[in-house]
Amino acid sequence: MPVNLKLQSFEPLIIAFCCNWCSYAGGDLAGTSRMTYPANVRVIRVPCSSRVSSNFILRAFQRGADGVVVAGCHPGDCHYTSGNYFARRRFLLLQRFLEFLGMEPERFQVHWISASEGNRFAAVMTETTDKIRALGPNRKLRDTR
Amino acid sequence: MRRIGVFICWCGTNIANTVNIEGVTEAAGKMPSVIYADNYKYMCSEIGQSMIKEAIIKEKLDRVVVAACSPRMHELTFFKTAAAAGLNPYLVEIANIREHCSWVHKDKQEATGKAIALIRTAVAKAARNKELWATQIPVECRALVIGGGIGGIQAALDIADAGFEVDLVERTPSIGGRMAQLDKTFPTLDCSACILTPKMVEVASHHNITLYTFSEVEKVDGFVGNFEATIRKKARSIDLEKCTGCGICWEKCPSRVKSEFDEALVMRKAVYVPFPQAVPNVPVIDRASCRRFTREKCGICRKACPAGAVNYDQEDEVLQKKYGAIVVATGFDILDLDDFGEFSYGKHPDVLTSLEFERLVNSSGPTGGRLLRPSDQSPPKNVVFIQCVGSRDKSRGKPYCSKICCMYSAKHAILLREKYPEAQAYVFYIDIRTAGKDFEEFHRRAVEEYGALYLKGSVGKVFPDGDKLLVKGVDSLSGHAVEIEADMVVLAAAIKAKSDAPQLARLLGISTDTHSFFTEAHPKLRPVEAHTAGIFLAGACQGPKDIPETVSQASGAAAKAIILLSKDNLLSNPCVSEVNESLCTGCLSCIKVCPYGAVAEKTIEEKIHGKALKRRVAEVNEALCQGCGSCTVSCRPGAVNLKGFTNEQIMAEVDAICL
Amino acid sequence: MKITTQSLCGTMVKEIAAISGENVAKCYQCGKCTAACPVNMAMDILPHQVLRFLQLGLVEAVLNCNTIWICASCFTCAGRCPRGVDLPGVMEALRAILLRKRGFSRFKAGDMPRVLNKGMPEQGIVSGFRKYTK
Amino acid sequence: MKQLSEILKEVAFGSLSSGEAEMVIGWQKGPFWWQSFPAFITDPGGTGSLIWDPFSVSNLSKYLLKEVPEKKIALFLKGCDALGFNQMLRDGRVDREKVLLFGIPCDGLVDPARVEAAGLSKGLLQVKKEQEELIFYYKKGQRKAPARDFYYAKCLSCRYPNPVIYDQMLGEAVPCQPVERFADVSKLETTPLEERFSYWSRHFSRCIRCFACRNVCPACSCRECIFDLAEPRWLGKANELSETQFYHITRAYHVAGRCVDCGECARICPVGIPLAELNRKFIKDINELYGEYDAGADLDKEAPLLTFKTDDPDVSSGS
Repeated sequence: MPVNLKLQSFEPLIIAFCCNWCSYAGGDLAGTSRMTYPANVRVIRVPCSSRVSSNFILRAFQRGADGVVVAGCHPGDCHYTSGNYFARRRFLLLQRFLEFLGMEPERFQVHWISASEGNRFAAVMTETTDKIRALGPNRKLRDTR
Repeated sequence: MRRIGVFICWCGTNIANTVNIEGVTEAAGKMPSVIYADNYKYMCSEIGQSMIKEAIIKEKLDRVVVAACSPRMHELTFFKTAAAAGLNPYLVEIANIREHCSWVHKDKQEATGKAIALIRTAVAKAARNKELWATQIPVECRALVIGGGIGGIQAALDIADAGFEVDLVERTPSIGGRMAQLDKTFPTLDCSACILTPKMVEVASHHNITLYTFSEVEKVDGFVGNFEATIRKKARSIDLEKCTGCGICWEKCPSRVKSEFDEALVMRKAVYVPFPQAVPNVPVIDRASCRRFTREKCGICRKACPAGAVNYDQEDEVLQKKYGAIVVATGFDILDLDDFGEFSYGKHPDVLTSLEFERLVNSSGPTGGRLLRPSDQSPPKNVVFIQCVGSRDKSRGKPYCSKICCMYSAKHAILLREKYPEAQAYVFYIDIRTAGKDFEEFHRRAVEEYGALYLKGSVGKVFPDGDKLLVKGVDSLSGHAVEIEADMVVLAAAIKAKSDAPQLARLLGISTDTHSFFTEAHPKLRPVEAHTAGIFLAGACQGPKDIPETVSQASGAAAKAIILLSKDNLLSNPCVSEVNESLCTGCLSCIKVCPYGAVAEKTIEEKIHGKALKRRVAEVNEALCQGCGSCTVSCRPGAVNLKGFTNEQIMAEVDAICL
Repeated sequence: MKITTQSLCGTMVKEIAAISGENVAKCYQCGKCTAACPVNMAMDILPHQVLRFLQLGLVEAVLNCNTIWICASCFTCAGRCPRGVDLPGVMEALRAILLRKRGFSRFKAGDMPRVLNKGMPEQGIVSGFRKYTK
Repeated sequence: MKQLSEILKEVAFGSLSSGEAEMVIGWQKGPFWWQSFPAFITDPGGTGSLIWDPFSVSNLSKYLLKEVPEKKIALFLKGCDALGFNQMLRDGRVDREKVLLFGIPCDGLVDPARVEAAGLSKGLLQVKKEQEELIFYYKKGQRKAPARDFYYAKCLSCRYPNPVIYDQMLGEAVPCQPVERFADVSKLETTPLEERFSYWSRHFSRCIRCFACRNVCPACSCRECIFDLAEPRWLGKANELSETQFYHITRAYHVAGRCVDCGECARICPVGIPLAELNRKFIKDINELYGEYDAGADLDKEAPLLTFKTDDPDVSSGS
């Protein structure tokens, strides 16, 4: 099979860690509003963006995710007051570090999506899928066995 | 090997139209540990729930996965279903195949594939779910109200009327607070004392309220339902029981100091009641200015007291009491005007703050209610009121609006005219804000009926000019700079938080904003609760407020406290953090990131090489933990784990979702 | 500009209030009158400013402006005023003071042919005289 | 340096014989010129074997974790060791009351590899430092060379040559003349993404997962490392690049905001992975994003990952 054909048929796997109070609810709203976004996105529900450990993100890449999104409440709106402020520091550093190791920065994204932003949820997921589809499959931190 | 049952909901056509239910059921049946998979049109219906219950019993299911709508929708429903069949509810997992799948995807094949992945993920997590039990925390059925102004009074009365014991702690010798200093209240112009005093008396006589005046809260430990407070009852030097409030002591007292209650406009004695309607109507000896204490001379009041109530040897009393709920109603201060030299405040006796003006028009005030200029005791003819002195001022004052000044300035303009029909009020304003019931009408009355001249603009300088004050300002509406020869200038100084609010916040474990006002748990939906469970806020300690707002917030805070106190036990959210002590290194990073102060340090003893050794570890207070999980990520060895969202569970989800 | 009790409640101020029957303090300077005025482009002081000047007791400034003469008494301002201020009545009072008290005439009978428009109804001519002359 | 070596013996003897300490941890010479091993001495008579020479590179404070914490231990700290000690103190891993610290000012230590690379190692018996020079002793004769030419890279960029914590300082403070420490990180940051990835893959694929980098690190002081846990099993045992990547990313991430930049990880690595560059990437980013922070030295500041500001820079969303 020619290489470009293979690329065309590539569908990325995107794992989204969503905080229960804002972003997961935003995803619910995208659903109740019948918006559409690619089925490539699969959501794992966590209480807060500050519950997302770098271990989970690395593990997702290892197990075949082509992109990972962490979504939380907008800074200042955290259900737990300050969780996303800590998350913001943790993930900014992680993102820059992964890029330092040669990972495309698009593959690990952080977004703030409120419970009322169903449209934003759908838009973020669509854009992310498009971007990562264009990047092609991730092999960089992936378990090649 | 687990025995997991998977129940797939069609949600009518909502799921079934885009997800191949049969295909998904078949795939689910083959997932690891799944021994039963079925589907139904409406899983949340009576029949659907019975299906689950029967299967739990018949198939001896030990975990249940329901693939249906969002867990935010029906998680509780299915928790109850499982519990009814004898299964711990926390063994149930929901796969969201509606909002996150069938409703957002069009292609049936794709949606079906994703639904299977989501169910596989839920199954993987469920396999690692553990039984969790909400713990019962007993509630101490007593409330502590800090602050005896109108907010604290209202909260205390409401809680007491609901049948709970309340301790009301007030720092000054009498309750009443700011409202007791006021003359009339807007927009009805009823007399402040007339509506406040009956409430003060009610507090004093209420069988459920214990009043601690001249007292301060020194320490608060514990958590929701179980606070333990240390209260210092400062030595009053007057026996509360013996004193009859006859007043002979302060008549005879030779020491005079400026009266705090009268905003230092007059002098009071060293033994004093702050104002005639004080509750309790028992004086205190201000030891800082009493000759007995400063020079070890005098003793006149003791000799004079017919009841023998004066006791110079009285000592501070420290109480330890337990409370289930705390209402904080500590009120506000007004901005120090040292930085606003252009108004000549402090340099000319006829330049006053609004609070001082309030005392001057008050019939129990220093002039007996006859508004007279402090400089020469003459009635003022032209009075200039300047609003936003320090409010909405980012550079020298506070950036926020103090909210009450527009209204009380209108009130002052009216009161001025009522006292002296020939007098003229001038009000410099930036904007007029009269959002409140009957507020705009009140303000218009001041303008139209009482002839107050409102000038949109600021005052640049107030020049003392003979026995007058020359006010230089602008009327930006006409574009004219204006000059007014005034007899009196009244400054609407900004409201600010109590200067020791940050200390109280630390003591209580609640947060303050950048201006030291206490922060509510949610600005819209939880406006009377502090971030710390069991602590509620009332009045201007949370932000500038008028009396009606303070009273409503106080009643709101009281209602929240009553809800809490009316429970014998509190059920805690079982999805809280726990510490694996054997893994805990004791670095205590978790304490730093916890927004609730729910993690603490503790020392444990361990046997190492046959020796008992002490070591510090972290400990989670389950009553305080809200389950955000920030601590789990700060913990490098993974010693802190969040029940319901453990590292193992989320890892299993990641592994399964990526398959 | 010095503001005093006298300037605020001078005889002229009282007179204007007496003639117009209007309390200018009712105006809160929203500017609706000016915004609604069909001839505001020709005025040197805008209608809401007329009221503001009166609130401040600046009667002379108002008596010397062209606004009171440009005003067509169309009553749009009064119809739309949220405070129910009868601004045309105030304008009329100002004109009346000038015309009656000070013998001022906006124009004389001799000016008529110059300004007369062929299509102008007779009623207009008459009311123009009534409005602008002694 | 000879003089300092003598002082060191004296204070060790003194603290053991006075009972001030029950054990002294110091350095002892091994059979070869480049070997200076940690020594654990409980008998005052044994203190004569203690040395301080250009190879006394091991950070002795990490050994405190292995010893019974009830014992009062005296140990010697260089500038870099002191920072690490402070970090362990902050992590609650050592009891300040139970240790007696002798500070040693140190302007740099000798990397045996550089001696070898300079062709000076053949027949070498002993290396001594005198003033700014190294003296290489052979069977026949000796040679001299400027000491700084042989220092570890980490010593050349050292910013804290004098201990920031001690009970007693031995010797005079030495001047600090660090070279720019972020040069390599900055250079890597500007290389193309794919080149960077292959650079690190080349290094990581040589990793034998001996965990020496972790074991030597004063910020890696967990009682049980997550990589050693059976459940959850974060790290597999297979020789698989993604597992190695997981290890190195996580190791560096765990010391982010805590790494004292002592460079021990890179020094100890048997296959020469430039591990310090990983740590320094975090240090550089933290300094840029959240303000300068020196773990182990800035004791009054909160660790950058354990605090926040509401106006912190946002995480770029990749768009």
